[in-house]
Amino acid sequence: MIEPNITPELIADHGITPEEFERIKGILGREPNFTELGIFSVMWSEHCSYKNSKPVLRTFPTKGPQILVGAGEENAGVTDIGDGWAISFKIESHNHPSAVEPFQGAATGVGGILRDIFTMGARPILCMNSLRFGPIDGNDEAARRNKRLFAGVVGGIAHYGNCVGVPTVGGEVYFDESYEGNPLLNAMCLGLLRHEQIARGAAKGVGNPVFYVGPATGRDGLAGAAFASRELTEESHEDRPAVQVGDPFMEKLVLEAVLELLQTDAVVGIQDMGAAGLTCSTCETASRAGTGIEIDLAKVPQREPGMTPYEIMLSESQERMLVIVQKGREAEVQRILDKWDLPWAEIGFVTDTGLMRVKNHGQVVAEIPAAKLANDAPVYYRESKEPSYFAKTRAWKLSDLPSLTDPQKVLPELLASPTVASKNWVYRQYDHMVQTRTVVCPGSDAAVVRLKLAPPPAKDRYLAITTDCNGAYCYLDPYTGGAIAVAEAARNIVCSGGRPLAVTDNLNFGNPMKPEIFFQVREAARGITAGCNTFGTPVTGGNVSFYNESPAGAIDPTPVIGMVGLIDDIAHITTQWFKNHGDAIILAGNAVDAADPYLGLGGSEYAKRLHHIKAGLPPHLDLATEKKLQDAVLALIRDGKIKSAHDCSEGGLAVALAECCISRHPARNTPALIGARVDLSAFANGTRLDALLFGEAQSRIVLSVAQESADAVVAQLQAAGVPAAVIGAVGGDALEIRTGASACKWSVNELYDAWWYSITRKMES
Amino acid sequence: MKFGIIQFPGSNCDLDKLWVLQDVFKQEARYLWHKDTDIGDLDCIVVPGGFSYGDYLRTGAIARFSPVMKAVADHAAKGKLVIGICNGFQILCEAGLLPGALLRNRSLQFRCEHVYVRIETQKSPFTCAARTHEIMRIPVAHGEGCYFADPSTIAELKKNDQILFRYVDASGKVVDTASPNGSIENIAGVCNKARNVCGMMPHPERASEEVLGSADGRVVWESILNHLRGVESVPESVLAGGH
Amino acid sequence: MKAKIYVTPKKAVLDPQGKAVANALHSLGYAAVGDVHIGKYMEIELKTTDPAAARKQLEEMCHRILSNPVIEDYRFELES
Amino acid sequence: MKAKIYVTPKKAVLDPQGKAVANALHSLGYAAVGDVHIGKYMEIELKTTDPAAARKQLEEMCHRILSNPVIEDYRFELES
Ligand SMILES: Nc1ncnc2c1ncn2[C@@H]1O[C@H](COP(=O)(O)OP(=O)(O)O)[C@@H](O)[C@H]1O
Ligand SMILES: [Mg+2]
Repeated sequence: MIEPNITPELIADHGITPEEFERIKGILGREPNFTELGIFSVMWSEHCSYKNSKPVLRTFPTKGPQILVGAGEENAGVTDIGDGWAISFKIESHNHPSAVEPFQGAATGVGGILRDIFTMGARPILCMNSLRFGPIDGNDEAARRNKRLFAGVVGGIAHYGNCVGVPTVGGEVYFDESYEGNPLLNAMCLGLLRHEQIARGAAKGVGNPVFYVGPATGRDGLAGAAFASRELTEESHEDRPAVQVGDPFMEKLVLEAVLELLQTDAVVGIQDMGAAGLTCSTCETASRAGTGIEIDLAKVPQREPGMTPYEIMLSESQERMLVIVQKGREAEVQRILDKWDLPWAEIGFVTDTGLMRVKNHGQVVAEIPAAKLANDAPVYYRESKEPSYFAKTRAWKLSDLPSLTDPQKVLPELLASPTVASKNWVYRQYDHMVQTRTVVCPGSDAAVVRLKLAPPPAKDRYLAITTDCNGAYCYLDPYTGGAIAVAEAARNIVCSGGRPLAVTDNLNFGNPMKPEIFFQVREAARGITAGCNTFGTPVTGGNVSFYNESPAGAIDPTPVIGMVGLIDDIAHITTQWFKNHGDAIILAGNAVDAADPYLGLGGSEYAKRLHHIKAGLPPHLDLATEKKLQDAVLALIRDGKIKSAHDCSEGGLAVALAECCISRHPARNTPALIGARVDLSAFANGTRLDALLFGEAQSRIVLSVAQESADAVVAQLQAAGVPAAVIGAVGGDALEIRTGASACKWSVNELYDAWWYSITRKMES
Repeated sequence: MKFGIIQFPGSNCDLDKLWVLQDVFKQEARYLWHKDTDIGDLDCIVVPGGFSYGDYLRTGAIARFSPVMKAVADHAAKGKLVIGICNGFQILCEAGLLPGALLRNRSLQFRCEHVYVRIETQKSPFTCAARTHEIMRIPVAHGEGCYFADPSTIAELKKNDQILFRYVDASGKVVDTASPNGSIENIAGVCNKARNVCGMMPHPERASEEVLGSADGRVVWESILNHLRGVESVPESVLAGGH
Repeated sequence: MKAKIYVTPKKAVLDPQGKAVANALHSLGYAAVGDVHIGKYMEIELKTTDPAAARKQLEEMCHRILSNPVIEDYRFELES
Repeated sequence: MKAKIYVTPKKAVLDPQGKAVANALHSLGYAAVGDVHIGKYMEIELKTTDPAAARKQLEEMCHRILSNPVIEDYRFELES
């Protein structure tokens, strides 16, 4: 086999800078060969090394009494939920593969995050996903392409998750021009385990055999990590070998076998072969244990003849695991793998050399200090500079926005905006009930699952889970946008009856080498940190996805927050829809935020959708105010006073009220619609009508309570320092909103039709 | 009563079945491995949902050749109970233990949602505890649930009262839009001629506890238990307040 | 030897996929497209040199597992 | 005219379905079975009489929607 010479061009092709190459030579004490160059290039890619984001990630709060395994220690963090039980959860992107091949890209994204969780020893009990696409309105070339991507991604998530048998219980989807050509797929998974079941990805015990488990290695997905660390260009569609095909059936077998293996103590360490495949799993396990590892590639099952060491080490074929077995216990491990009909091979052993030594038919083809490879990638403090577009977006004044005269048409239009509209076209394709844990199915503020720790009728435990991020807010002000993502997630948890516990994050940005992009990264992270500190939710892990740019430019900064909350009692579980005729409707929080120069309209769905304006500043957020609101509402829920709670987000108060009326959906084609009469006249004086109805002021929750407890609830909120007022009553078959002299009335049927079928109509036209 | 729940590679509703039978209904229930040939003495075999063998080729096509399926056929031949749910229904059809086949949903999409399902007859071990035309609100979750059989088989099913479940609207009417998959005559579940083997696409185990939003599916398990206990048919008055 | 197997939906069976593809082609402007039918195509390597035996086996495989006679027809070709 | 289109997984791409079917056939005792590949077979009616134009259209349809060129190959035959 003839390997190419190491030329400056080859080095550059591998995304390695001349300084990095010097550093590699320093580590090896010589020039790397071709295989070693490939190994360094994937391990030192942004995707694996976080070289451009580490300094930022270090600023996140990651500690807390609930943290059992912290961020970055292992494949995923582990968080205590009491009584010896724990959860492990994480979010991960698969943006570039999804741009090139949406179905398989999304499917393998789900596969990868599932493996991160079950290698921790946890049984995956739910998935979520956060998606971004270009607009799907109309039928021009671009819209058709966006629809194809959207349909493909959703189909791929469904295909994989449904087959493995993990329910997809929620998520979010936004549509915006900035994601045109660079859609986002962030998949989150959460697993359940006992404290004593936490598994480690460490190659401990010199002499212990190293097993390869799963299907044979092919040329698919060659160097996907490097692919994820580049901008998408016109030529990206030629990056085809980087696309992998997933086999969820195999994943299910691997999952069951791994959990069964971990029940024995015959396994000392385990890691999935995700990004950078065999390379990453071998050097990281050795590095964590402070050992070395030696493997022979001739023993690695291969799908195609003639694969080179370079290809085998860099392949990202799916559904493979590396398992380090206690010496002498091989037979036990083999019995379990055979039971599940899984292919496996013993490919090497743990050494005390600190080296990752790779042989091929006995001949050494790569030899690199494992810890240096895994941990000594350069770390860059990138330059940051305030984006020049701020000058333009901030020059825009609220007075430039024409005033609203006829809200009657606007509300249905906003409800039909794909970002606001019901996502049933998406979630009905996902099995969201398998495992019979889902207590609140998709369609409310957060998903709620029971953990089935105790057989009925004994007391069980419940989790609330949500993902949130508004990219337009982050574009206009990354700090506030980042903080709002956390605040909104926490608000969704609280509205569902939970107390926020911990978060995972997925930082989706453009090219961090550009100072204006890095500014966004740094500021958004600062906002996330502020938010997490406020709500006491440490970051347990996450993922960074840079280079999300298409020829038209970078995506809006999109730091997605996945948050988990604990619900202490079944009675606290709360949903967003109105329940009974006659109940009082209470707005907790200010109708209009006087501290906001844009009155909640900057970056709002209203400004974007109806006026095609993405300018100004995002809604103002005061974290202390937000915390007060959430604490007060949670206390009321715990007191059993609240019948429904819904946070105000995209589309503002009018959309939130409409959703309370139309979002309860007991069965196919059978919504349970309920009207409401609302009077906002008290707030209408001297304020803009558009801000009152559609402004996206933060720190607001729409509650409904029994009429007789309305006064007490308002008093309790006010006593806690939260502005509150009764704004109407539930009932009838129309939503009526009075604002001073004028009033609007919409039949709930009309609103429901606009909201529920909007995405279906667009996808089927 | 003794229940056996089959585990094929790719089954994923097996745990849910064990939970509902063992923890909710307090019955003796255990797993049967797909490679088992001796399944011992059981009152009822449950073929669970999931994606046996990845649903590759056709749903149920590969699973039906598993060693355990011979034992299932023997069990059924003795007149003992077998119930296949979702993928289990597909497997029983492929195995020839039930008539017909399940095609891709007419929408070409997987569908997970609650639907209304009417119990068409009480004359089966799987529906004997139901009230006349009882309607269940119950989840479905499948990509291939469109029931198909040729016209003479359908006529035969009707003649023998073998159609156990149909998709209906909230008022109990059989209408096209009530069906999540485009099944012929809105069929959601059938039994064999001997009435001891049942297949259904909806998931009664996902609607057997109030906390999951519906306990309407309990009637299926209660029917099986009544039948096994020899309580053939319960007077309507007793059931009126039930489930 | 190599067998090529074609499994197609029976006439009486709905073919929503065929319909969907036909619609998609029309909306992309392919007006000449008429009916579309979609089935499966399989290639199987057979390590045997006896065509008669191979045919017999294939017939059996198609009937038992590769197709479902309730909803599908099949045919195959054998190449050496 | 009628077109017959064959869409098959690319060689370098994983074909889990083919693999699962091959395993199933082995365990049913068909020991002679080697590799199995599973793809799609489509029949499309074309209301045209010009084979050259039909071919050009088919080529385009296959590339744009009938196959996924990232992971699949296609070929077609035209019959009149
Ligand atoms: N990609 C998705 N997958 C599954 N469920 C989704 C997805 N997108 C939205 N949903 C569900 O639809 C409901 C509404 O979502 P969203 O409009 O984002 O709510 P909110 O504004 O309250 O965060 C939620 O229950 C959510 O989980
Ligand atoms: Mg919300």
